Amino acid sequence: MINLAPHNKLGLFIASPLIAGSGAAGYGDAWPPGLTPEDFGLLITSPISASPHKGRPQPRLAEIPAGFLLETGGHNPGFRRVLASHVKTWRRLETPVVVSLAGGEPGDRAWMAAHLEDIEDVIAGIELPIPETVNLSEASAIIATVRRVTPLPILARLPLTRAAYLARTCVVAGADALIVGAPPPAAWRTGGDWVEAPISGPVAFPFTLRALRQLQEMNLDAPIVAAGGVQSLDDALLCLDLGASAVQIRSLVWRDPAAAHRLAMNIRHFLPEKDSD
Amino acid sequence: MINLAPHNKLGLFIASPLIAGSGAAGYGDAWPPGLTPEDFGLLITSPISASPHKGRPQPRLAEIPAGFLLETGGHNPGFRRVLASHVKTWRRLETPVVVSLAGGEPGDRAWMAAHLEDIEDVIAGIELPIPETVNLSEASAIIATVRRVTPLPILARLPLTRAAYLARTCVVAGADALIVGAPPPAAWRTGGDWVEAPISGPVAFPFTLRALRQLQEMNLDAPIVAAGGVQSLDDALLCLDLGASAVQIRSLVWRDPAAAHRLAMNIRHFLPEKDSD
Amino acid sequence: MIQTGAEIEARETSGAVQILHLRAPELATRLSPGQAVLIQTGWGYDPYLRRTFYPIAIQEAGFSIRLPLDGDRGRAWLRLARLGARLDCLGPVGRGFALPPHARRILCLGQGDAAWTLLPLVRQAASQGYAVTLATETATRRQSIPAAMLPISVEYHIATTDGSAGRKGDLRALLPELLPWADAVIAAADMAFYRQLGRAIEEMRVLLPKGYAQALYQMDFLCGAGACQACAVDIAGGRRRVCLRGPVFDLVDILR
Amino acid sequence: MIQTGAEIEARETSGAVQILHLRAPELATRLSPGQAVLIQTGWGYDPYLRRTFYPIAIQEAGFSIRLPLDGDRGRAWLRLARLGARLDCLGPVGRGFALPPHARRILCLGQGDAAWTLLPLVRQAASQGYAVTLATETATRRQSIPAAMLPISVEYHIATTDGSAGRKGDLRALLPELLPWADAVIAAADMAFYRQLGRAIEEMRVLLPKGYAQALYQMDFLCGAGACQACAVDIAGGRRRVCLRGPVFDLVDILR
Ligand SMILES: Cc1cc2nc3c(=O)[nH]c(=O)nc-3n(C[C@H](O)[C@H](O)[C@H](O)COP(=O)(O)OP(=O)(O)OC[C@H]3O[C@@H](n4cnc5c(N)ncnc54)[C@H](O)[C@@H]3O)c2cc1C
Ligand SMILES: Cc1cc2nc3c(=O)[nH]c(=O)nc-3n(C[C@H](O)[C@H](O)[C@H](O)COP(=O)(O)OP(=O)(O)OC[C@H]3O[C@@H](n4cnc5c(N)ncnc54)[C@H](O)[C@@H]3O)c2cc1C
Ligand SMILES: Cc1cc2nc3c(=O)[nH]c(=O)nc-3n(C[C@H](O)[C@H](O)[C@H](O)COP(=O)(O)O)c2cc1C
Ligand SMILES: Cc1cc2nc3c(=O)[nH]c(=O)nc-3n(C[C@H](O)[C@H](O)[C@H](O)COP(=O)(O)O)c2cc1C
Ligand code: FES
Ligand code: FES
Repeated sequence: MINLAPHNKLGLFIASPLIAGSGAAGYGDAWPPGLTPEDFGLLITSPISASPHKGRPQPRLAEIPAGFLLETGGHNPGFRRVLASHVKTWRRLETPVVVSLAGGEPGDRAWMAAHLEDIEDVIAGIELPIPETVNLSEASAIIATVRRVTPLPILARLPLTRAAYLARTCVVAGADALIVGAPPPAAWRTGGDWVEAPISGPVAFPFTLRALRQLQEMNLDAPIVAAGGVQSLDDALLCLDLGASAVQIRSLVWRDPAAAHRLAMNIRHFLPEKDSD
Repeated sequence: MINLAPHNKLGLFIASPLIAGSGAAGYGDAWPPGLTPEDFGLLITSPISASPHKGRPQPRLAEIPAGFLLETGGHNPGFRRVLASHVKTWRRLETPVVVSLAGGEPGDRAWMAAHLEDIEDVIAGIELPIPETVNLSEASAIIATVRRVTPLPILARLPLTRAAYLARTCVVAGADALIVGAPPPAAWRTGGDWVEAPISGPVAFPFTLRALRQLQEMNLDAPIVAAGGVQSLDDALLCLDLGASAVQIRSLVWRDPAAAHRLAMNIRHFLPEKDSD
Repeated sequence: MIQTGAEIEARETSGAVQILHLRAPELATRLSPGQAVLIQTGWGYDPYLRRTFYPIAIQEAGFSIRLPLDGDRGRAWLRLARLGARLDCLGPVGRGFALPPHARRILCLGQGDAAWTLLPLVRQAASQGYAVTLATETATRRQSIPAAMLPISVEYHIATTDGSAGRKGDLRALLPELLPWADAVIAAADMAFYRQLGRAIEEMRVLLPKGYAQALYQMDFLCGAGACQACAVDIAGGRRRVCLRGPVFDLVDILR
Repeated sequence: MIQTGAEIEARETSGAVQILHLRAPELATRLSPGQAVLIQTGWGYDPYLRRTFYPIAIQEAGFSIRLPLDGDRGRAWLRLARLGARLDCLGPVGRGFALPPHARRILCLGQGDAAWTLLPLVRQAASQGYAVTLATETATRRQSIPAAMLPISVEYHIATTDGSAGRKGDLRALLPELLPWADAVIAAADMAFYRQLGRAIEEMRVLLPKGYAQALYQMDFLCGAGACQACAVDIAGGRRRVCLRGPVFDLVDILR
């Protein structure tokens, strides 16, 4: 087992270093063919906001060279309805579930985190996406306000191009692990409309590698999850080699579930020893 | 003619909106087959530093999905030798030349800019690359120190992912035009070694589009040069459509000079009217 | 939905249009008319997204897709792929057309290239003994479905924008003549036509009941599995994922 | 250097290795042994960089390239390209081998796949009346150049690491026997061998003079035109662009 929250009393133990990234399988209810929760060590839900969001109208998807942009606009049924619909499923799963909490009004994330207390036995942790343009004190505040209200492990997802800049602040503020992270946003025109979103797909991987290398030199005392553009066992092993304790996929789950399943089968042989216990 | 420095007494007049970006043709001495200075409205030199730099050893090049990373490590013969070798060529060219001044010790750029005075008749302007991680006051200082010592038009090249954040500060500090800009840095392993550099090629274009859209909304009173991943007439026209006065290419010059030449021929028909005089 | 290989068995070329016949027994047995198949194109990572196809024929051991000439590099790759090559397919995506059990006379209405997606349904209905009328609208004769591709029992009406075949004009003009006959309608067209169709049905039958008309909401999918949210549109009284609820909807749901 | 199309005229397959014969008259007349050609692969933007080839044959109207099986997707695309397809080429890049005017006996030394890049030079030298000896070292017999591909006048020595052909071992072992005979040396190998070669020449002739040995510094290019600085290496007393100063250097320049 890998512990993604070694300094947290609860810990966050995962049996495989492969994580289904935010939205890869919706709220754990949308599995592409041939994939099951057992393929993953951890499942992160789509981001949830305090109130429901319709997200943005079409178009939401644009293809770019070697990847795509997906702008859902934060489409989600809202905190209460997600819990009402899915807690039963999460309880049944063998794979631990981390709930991703999107921003919104100040206090929203803390409010949601506090309400997760009732289902602390079902939830393995909380993911906090750190927005692209925050400064250090804003990043710190996002984590600290949630840290204050919950003992659950916190995984902070950092923007890749600024991960090195933000990492230590996030750990100090109480993040148990860092997801590295969110690819940089870009834009593309499709039909007459524009889609603007973080880049997804293989195109994101070079940014992931750079951020991992930067963090490796910082010797942070927190496990790192590599995310962004991972497509193959080679990609995943390179991330583990660069100090990541686990690897997150999403685009691959959507585009090629069979390849994701193969990756899930093969990566089990490469559990990083330093983090197992 | 397009004036890229409308508020500068000297002005910076270009006959075509296509610019040979920094290093596309070295110091104006390395033209891929089929391309000549006449294909471009402006030629920007490779970045020059006050003292010579050997740059980095091999490997310098890595291929990434839909693009590449090129890390020369600032390889250049230094300010004095570049001028000694190339001023004669620049004087003969019909195409105006902008000199790119790399950073280094504090004061280096100002020293170089001041020494360009002697050849003010040969040089049409100065490009100042703004590093990826500067804050507003650092960006401001880079431009202001050069502005103080030279009347030459200044083109500030902004990091694409932070262009909107830095743009107004740079204009206020004295930039005559903004090059938008430098693609975000990434890393790739080749052989056993790492190459770390801004992404180049088609993979950069979605970042250019996003930055242009952000700047369009800011109504800055400074011409904008689109740069990063432009591969075709369609790409170039989209940039002009988003408010750019000119478009810069480099990867395309290297990879497909014939396509660059076709673009040069075709884009002349699409001079943006608002900037011509 | 499964992920499976499909072998290119044959290629038909008619002008600039290609039709590929693919062998994929496992997928074919699951596939209904109106459902989509997502096919991976290219080697490597560009283009990254699968291309969405609505098969124009479904047989026991395979299905066929149509490739009009366009600028897309994914479809260009398919046009050049060799016979015998294996394509990676995800499918079937979503819910297809359902032949209404109590109807006997089915009117199929197809517009432009979307008309071709009706072909499997037309053949299925004809073979099951329904009385089928197909009416299509295309820009010119070239785009329209050759009559020879239809079962002999099908009544076929053509409208072309340029008048090069059938009636000159659009599908709407055929409705007054055909609607009264039909006790079920199946359509593949754009939203503007669906609105016209809704109005025409209401005029003729006073109200548009659920179960009377089915319509294909044609779009491109990313995951096809309900995970990515790329396909959410305002339909059936909310913002719904077309890959789960569609791509075939009751016309009532499309219009409200 | 020019940019021009090259048509795939023929494809030879030997085991997993392909040899493509390309028709490109304009480029062929400019091309010398040891120079490189940069070929665009794939459709669209991936892979973006051209692949660098050192032709293994140069004729009046074309040239040939060798494609060993490897994981590269650009070369995979070339392996699958159809006869008649036109490839976009940039070349020739840099300076090739120059047959030394005052020499009569030329020793060519090739290591691994690089040995093949000597073939055009070997043929040129033989046809111009030089006495030519070719010595190669490969891992096994399979990688070595078949004797039938050489002009009949060429003396051919083989070493293989596994002993499956010729002498078991590396090229070094052949030097004492061959060097004294040669009044010029041409090599295509790695740096380690170039250093050994330099030492062997010094032992035999007291010093390594300029003009005695030429060596290919094989690398991949981006622009091939001196603009991008991707190819700068420490050579000839400085950090030089191989596409301008090389890829063929005097051995003296490679070693200092
Ligand atoms: C609407 C809006 C849009 C924005 N858009 C962007 C954007 O697109 N991109 C963007 O980057 N920012 C953007 N910002 C700015 C961003 O939100 C922060 O203001 C910015 O990152 C400042 O961070 P800070 O205050 O923590 O820096 P400070 O902590 O105030 O940094 C000040 C100084 O501290 C030093 N310093 C800081 N960090 C380190 C370190 N790790 N090591 C050593 N020294 C250090 C530096 O020398 C620096 O000059 C935006 C802000 C707003 C309000
Ligand atoms: C070694 C090192 C590495 C670094 N690496 C990075 C890196 O990778 N990425 C990175 O982004 N930074 C990095 N930084 C930080 C960067 O250099 C600056 O410190 C940072 O951008 C702060 O900018 P600032 O001081 O101008 O922000 P400030 O002006 O101090 O911003 C403070 C506050 O002002 C407000 N503000 C700022 N800009 C705007 C605006 N446009 N509109 C409205 N409100 C605004 C914001 O609310 C913000 O919270 C690094 C610094 C160092 C020293
Ligand atoms: C529009 C968009 C929204 C995303 N939101 C989140 C999020 O809230 N939390 C998160 O961890 N990852 C988020 N991601 C990242 C993915 O979940 C995934 O971990 C990451 O992109 C992995 O890269 P891949 O998609 O290339 O595999 C988002 C990505 C995109 C494009
Ligand atoms: C390693 C590297 C260094 C660069 N240095 C500069 C520079 O100093 N000044 C500049 O304007 N552009 C610089 N660029 C950007 C290019 O000059 C060019 O304008 C830009 O990349 C255009 O994108 P393209 O290469 O995709 O056409 C650099 C790019 C790379 C990859
Ligand atoms: S295509 Fe992914 S949710 Fe519908
Ligand atoms: S390959 Fe560009 S400078 Fe040599």
